[in-house]
Amino acid sequence: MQFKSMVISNVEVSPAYFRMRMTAPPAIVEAIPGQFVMVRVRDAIDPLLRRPFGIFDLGTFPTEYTDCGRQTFCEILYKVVGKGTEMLSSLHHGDHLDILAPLGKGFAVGDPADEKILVGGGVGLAPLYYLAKELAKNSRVRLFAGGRNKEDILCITEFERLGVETYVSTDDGTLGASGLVTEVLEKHLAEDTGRKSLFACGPFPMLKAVAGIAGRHDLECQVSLEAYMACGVGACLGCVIKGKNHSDQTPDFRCVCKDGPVFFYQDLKWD
Amino acid sequence: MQFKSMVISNVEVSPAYFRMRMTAPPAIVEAIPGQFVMVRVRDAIDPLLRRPFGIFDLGTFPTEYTDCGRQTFCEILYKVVGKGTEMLSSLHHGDHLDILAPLGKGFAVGDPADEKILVGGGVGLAPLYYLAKELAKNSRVRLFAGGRNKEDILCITEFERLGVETYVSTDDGTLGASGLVTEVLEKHLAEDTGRKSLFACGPFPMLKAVAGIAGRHDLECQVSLEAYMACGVGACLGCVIKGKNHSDQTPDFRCVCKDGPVFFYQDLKWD
Amino acid sequence: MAKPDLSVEISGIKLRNPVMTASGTFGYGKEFSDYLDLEKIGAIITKGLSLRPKAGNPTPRIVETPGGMLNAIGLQNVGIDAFIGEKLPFLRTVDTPVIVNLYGNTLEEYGELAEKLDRLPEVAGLEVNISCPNVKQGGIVFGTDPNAAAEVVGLVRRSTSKPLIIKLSPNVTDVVRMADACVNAGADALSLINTLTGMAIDLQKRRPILANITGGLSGPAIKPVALRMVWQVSQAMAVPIIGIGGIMSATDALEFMLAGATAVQVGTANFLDPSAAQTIAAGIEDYLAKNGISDVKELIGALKI
Amino acid sequence: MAKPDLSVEISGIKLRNPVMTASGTFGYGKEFSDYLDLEKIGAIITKGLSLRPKAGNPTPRIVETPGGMLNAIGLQNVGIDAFIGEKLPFLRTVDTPVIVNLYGNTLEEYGELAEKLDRLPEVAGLEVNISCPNVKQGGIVFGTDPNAAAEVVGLVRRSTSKPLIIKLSPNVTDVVRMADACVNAGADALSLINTLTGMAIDLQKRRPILANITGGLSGPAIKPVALRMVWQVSQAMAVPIIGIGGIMSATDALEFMLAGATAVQVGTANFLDPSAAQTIAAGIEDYLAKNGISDVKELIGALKI
Ligand SMILES: Cc1cc2nc3c(=O)[nH]c(=O)nc-3n(C[C@H](O)[C@H](O)[C@H](O)COP(=O)(O)OP(=O)(O)OC[C@H]3O[C@@H](n4cnc5c(N)ncnc54)[C@H](O)[C@@H]3O)c2cc1C
Ligand SMILES: Cc1cc2nc3c(=O)[nH]c(=O)nc-3n(C[C@H](O)[C@H](O)[C@H](O)COP(=O)(O)OP(=O)(O)OC[C@H]3O[C@@H](n4cnc5c(N)ncnc54)[C@H](O)[C@@H]3O)c2cc1C
Ligand SMILES: Cc1cc2nc3c(=O)[nH]c(=O)nc-3n(C[C@H](O)[C@H](O)[C@H](O)COP(=O)(O)O)c2cc1C
Ligand SMILES: Cc1cc2nc3c(=O)[nH]c(=O)nc-3n(C[C@H](O)[C@H](O)[C@H](O)COP(=O)(O)O)c2cc1C
Ligand code: FES
Ligand code: FES
Repeated sequence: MQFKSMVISNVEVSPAYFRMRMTAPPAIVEAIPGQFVMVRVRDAIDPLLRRPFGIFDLGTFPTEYTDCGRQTFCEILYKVVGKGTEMLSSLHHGDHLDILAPLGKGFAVGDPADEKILVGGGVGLAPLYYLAKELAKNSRVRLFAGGRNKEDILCITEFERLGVETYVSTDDGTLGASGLVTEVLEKHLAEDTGRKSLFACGPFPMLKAVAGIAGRHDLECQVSLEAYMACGVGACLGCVIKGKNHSDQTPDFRCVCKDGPVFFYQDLKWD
Repeated sequence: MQFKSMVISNVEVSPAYFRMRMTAPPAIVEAIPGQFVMVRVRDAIDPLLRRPFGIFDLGTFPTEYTDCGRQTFCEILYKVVGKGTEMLSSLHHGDHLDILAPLGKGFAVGDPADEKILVGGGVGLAPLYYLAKELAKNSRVRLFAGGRNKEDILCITEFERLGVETYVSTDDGTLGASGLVTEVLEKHLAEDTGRKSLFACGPFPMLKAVAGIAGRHDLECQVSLEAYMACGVGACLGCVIKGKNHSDQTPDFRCVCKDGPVFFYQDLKWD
Repeated sequence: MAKPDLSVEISGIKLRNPVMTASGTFGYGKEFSDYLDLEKIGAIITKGLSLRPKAGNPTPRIVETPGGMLNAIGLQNVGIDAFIGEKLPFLRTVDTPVIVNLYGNTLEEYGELAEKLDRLPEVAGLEVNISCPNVKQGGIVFGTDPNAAAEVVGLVRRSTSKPLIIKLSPNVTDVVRMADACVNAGADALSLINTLTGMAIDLQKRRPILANITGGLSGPAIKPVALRMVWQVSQAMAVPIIGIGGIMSATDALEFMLAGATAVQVGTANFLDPSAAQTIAAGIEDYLAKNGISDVKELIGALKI
Repeated sequence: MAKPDLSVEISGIKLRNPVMTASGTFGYGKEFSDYLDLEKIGAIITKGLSLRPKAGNPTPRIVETPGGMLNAIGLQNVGIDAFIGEKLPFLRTVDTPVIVNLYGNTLEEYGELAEKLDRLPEVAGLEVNISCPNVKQGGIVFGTDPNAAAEVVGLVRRSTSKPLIIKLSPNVTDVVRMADACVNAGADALSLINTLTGMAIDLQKRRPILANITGGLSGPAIKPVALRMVWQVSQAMAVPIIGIGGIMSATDALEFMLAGATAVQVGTANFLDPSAAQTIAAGIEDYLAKNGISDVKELIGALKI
């Protein structure tokens, strides 16, 4: 759906990382973890295109505290990396946005008996919070959160409040274990061989490493990808990624916006 | 000069008319009435070009009430007519602007013994307030303010506080006399034949009528013009207007931005 | 006042209003059906179709530029058979003319494709892309050489009796010459413009941003060029013109009509606002009503010089 | 690290840094002297000069468009005699190379003007505008036909021994062919691009906004087209190129250099920020220092494909 939204709050949770809460119509609660929103930052041509962000959280204000009935909202967690996110970060309570949501295919929850392993790299953590909230209702959930340094480690307390066991690592060792999140994950898997499935979001090299791990350990694994997007609805073919059957002779392109952003790792070509 | 400025206040003084006060360096006090500023509304490419506005007022905060020393400021009075002014109107205290000021040639004060007749059409009133402030120090000043309807009549009390005698007229008679400001002016001049000089700012047809009146009554008369501008400093030749000697064979173009915006009416070609 | 008449006709294709969706920016219509009422727009122009499925270019395929975007999709498409099997059934359910945008890698492919499309009753007309700057095998040559263009147009003309629209490239010295060649070879109408060829560079990586190096520039940035070309062609000859390029609002659309366009296409705007085409059509109606204009056709070419 | 070397050379004109100001957007330098230090930029290119004073077009002459602007100044200028009498004296006091942009209404005028400029020691080089889209008597023909261009260039070449830069129009099918013709006829360097021809319309008045109907599109909107053309020409031949079109920042400038430009010109950006040229030059220095690049010349044509 397309809707007008009002910024409720927009808080810097770590240097250059913001968490923004905005109003959304009640139907937003049907969004599946892993789905995303496309935000039109300004009603002007600069920036021109919408910017995609994972859904970090959803909710409804309790009626006791507002006069406006049950106001639903959604949240994004974003990193300021360029013009669009810079402009977003300067918005205040009461400013307006135009939103498309929920878009794409989210995570499949899978067998509740499986332990759920979430792997987030940097701001890739964003869609994993809403996912953790859903998964934690029926399953045991662990989070492996990695970043380059301690500033990239976000909202760990929020995950812990859900009962999620968290494992933090940073490339430079400024917080948690020192090293890549995938190294920490691999170590954990070597020790704990129970049934589990993986859910990963982060930079492409990390996802590729996670897919490799899933393959070696024969685990179910879903990854959430990023791509430059224009339409967000599968029309422009700007955001495609190679599907498992892709070759120059037999093209098999998938739209990250529509067929994804979440894919089972086996469905993609990882070269 | 070029300077960064902070919005101090931005108030709607009449429907679609805003008065904005912004910080300026101390040198701004050297600006001559009739000079203008070019405002970069946003540090983005939409809108692309700066927007020109007359200087409505200048001043310095009294040191007793601030901790920041003697903060100088300038003010503009503007009408929301399109994209740039729309965006300006949404700015708040604390927002930033980039300003070029003071630009162009202002009004020549002339002989203090002359009575000063100010003629403003709509938002053309803007530069006349700062002018009236200066003129009222040494001369008798009258203001003829016209508009299409009562919403277009701005800040009359402010002029009266300076001791200016005001004559209001509207096309539809919703405030003051009914009819064109130039008709009211003409009537006044028929009755009062003392030495006087004219200072006019408003839409081109009004200025043309004022120039005609000045010619018939043989009065000194300065008009402040508008034109689409790009550079504001006489370089792009976008804002030119025909000078008195202009013909296709002997081009005589003047830059509104640099040779004006204020001209003695005889220096221009009024066809 | 009675409701203004928004209908226009392009070489026999009757449109309820002049607002169509531009090829490649609106998929096959269905992708946008959650966001607007497909029966409130003038026509749907489908993604550039080829004889066989086509993979398109490697990624990145798109990048934002100041006031516009570059794309180098490389005409990825499902091919005519899948189009008939998978896309047409939905389009058949929508009561809005469907115009198929097509291209060939060779002269023969253009003809063969046009023949196949000619047999489909759901297809209201053909829009032939001779202007796509991304495919080296043909597009660029047909679109910038009047003789080559005339050859394609002539062949397609002989292969179909459906209304034939030729989509022109702006990357030419003299668009009127191209227009003239196409009309003489049998085009019923002209769409202009396609994208301007452009490039974007990543300073830090020292690489072109698009995998294809260059791409097609679309969006508001190109509107002045598009308006100029529509006006030039409309001044030079009497052929129905479909104006395209940076149309974001009803005002933009009406400017193209004043310049001589009978209808318009909305492209990049669909990405900013998936309901753009409907909003623009409604805005045109509003404008006519507010200004006491009873028929949008009064505005076609009504520019005063 | 030592201060990076920003100097470049265009056919013998030594520039302290690669940032020049584009003709027509910077007057005769003096207009901007309150806003920047004219001795901190690479070169000043003066407003298009003709043999006799020229009135230019009626107004409106400029209008903002999405991400850009149209201008139809019509080459209003003071003429060579007033240039020598009124403008050169100031420029003589500035220790920065002055390149004179010139145009003629006829072939002969180009030659005569070049001869006169050849005699002025203050003039470091000539930039010949064969691409202005606003003057019907000549500009447009010379700029879009390779033979006509070669003729002008050849004549000017014989009329001056100063460095000869030819400024190309983007309104052509094949910019490389134009570039080739100019270089073969004796051009030392090429400036590209001039403005794209465009148009803007006032819906309510049903009139073109510019009195001249069409005008030249400049600003960020055209940057992708400019980058593409610089890259195409730099791939095709070994001639110093000056990149122009929508440069607003040091990043933009460096992208043009990666694409093959030896230097750049800043045009429309001067209107947004009268100190733009100096800011961009300083930004280039910063970039080099931060990235450990000792010489800006390393970046020329360093794009990896
Ligand atoms: C499905 C999806 C979900 C996303 N979820 C989040 C999220 O929850 N939080 C978050 O902070 N970011 C998220 N992103 C990335 C986010 O969309 C980009 O960071 C944002 O669009 C950058 O906009 P900008 O204008 O600030 O940067 P720009 O100025 O456009 O570009 C700055 C740099 O950011 C990178 N970039 C730009 N656009 C994208 C893009 N679409 N995908 C990947 N990289 C890009 C490029 O490397 C570019 O050099 C998501 C992207 C996708 C596709
Ligand atoms: C020297 C000078 C002093 C001015 N002083 C004032 C002032 O004190 N207060 C005030 O409200 N306005 C003033 N103006 C006019 C003001 O600059 C324009 O109203 C403003 O630039 C419009 O910007 P916009 O983006 O809102 O409108 P746009 O969206 O750019 O255009 C909307 C409409 O406004 C008109 N317009 C746009 N730019 C100009 C312009 N430069 N000159 C005249 N008309 C224009 C056009 O008719 C256009 O159709 C002055 C103009 C000049 C040249
Ligand atoms: C992502 C994208 C894909 C496109 N694909 C096609 C295509 O397949 N065939 C075609 O003729 N034009 C194609 N175009 C060009 C558009 O139809 C249109 O001519 C151009 O984008 C200019 O219009 P706009 O500025 O409104 O986008 C495409 C444009 C974009 C942005
Ligand atoms: C107002 C204006 C006047 C111009 N006059 C000239 C001129 O006299 N001669 C010329 O060769 N180019 C002229 N140009 C073109 C610029 O030099 C430059 O090539 C073009 O604007 C593209 O650069 P930009 O996008 O940085 O502005 C003019 C451009 C503008 C905007
Ligand atoms: S963003 Fe358009 S198809 Fe995915
Ligand atoms: S605005 Fe550029 S010369 Fe006046």
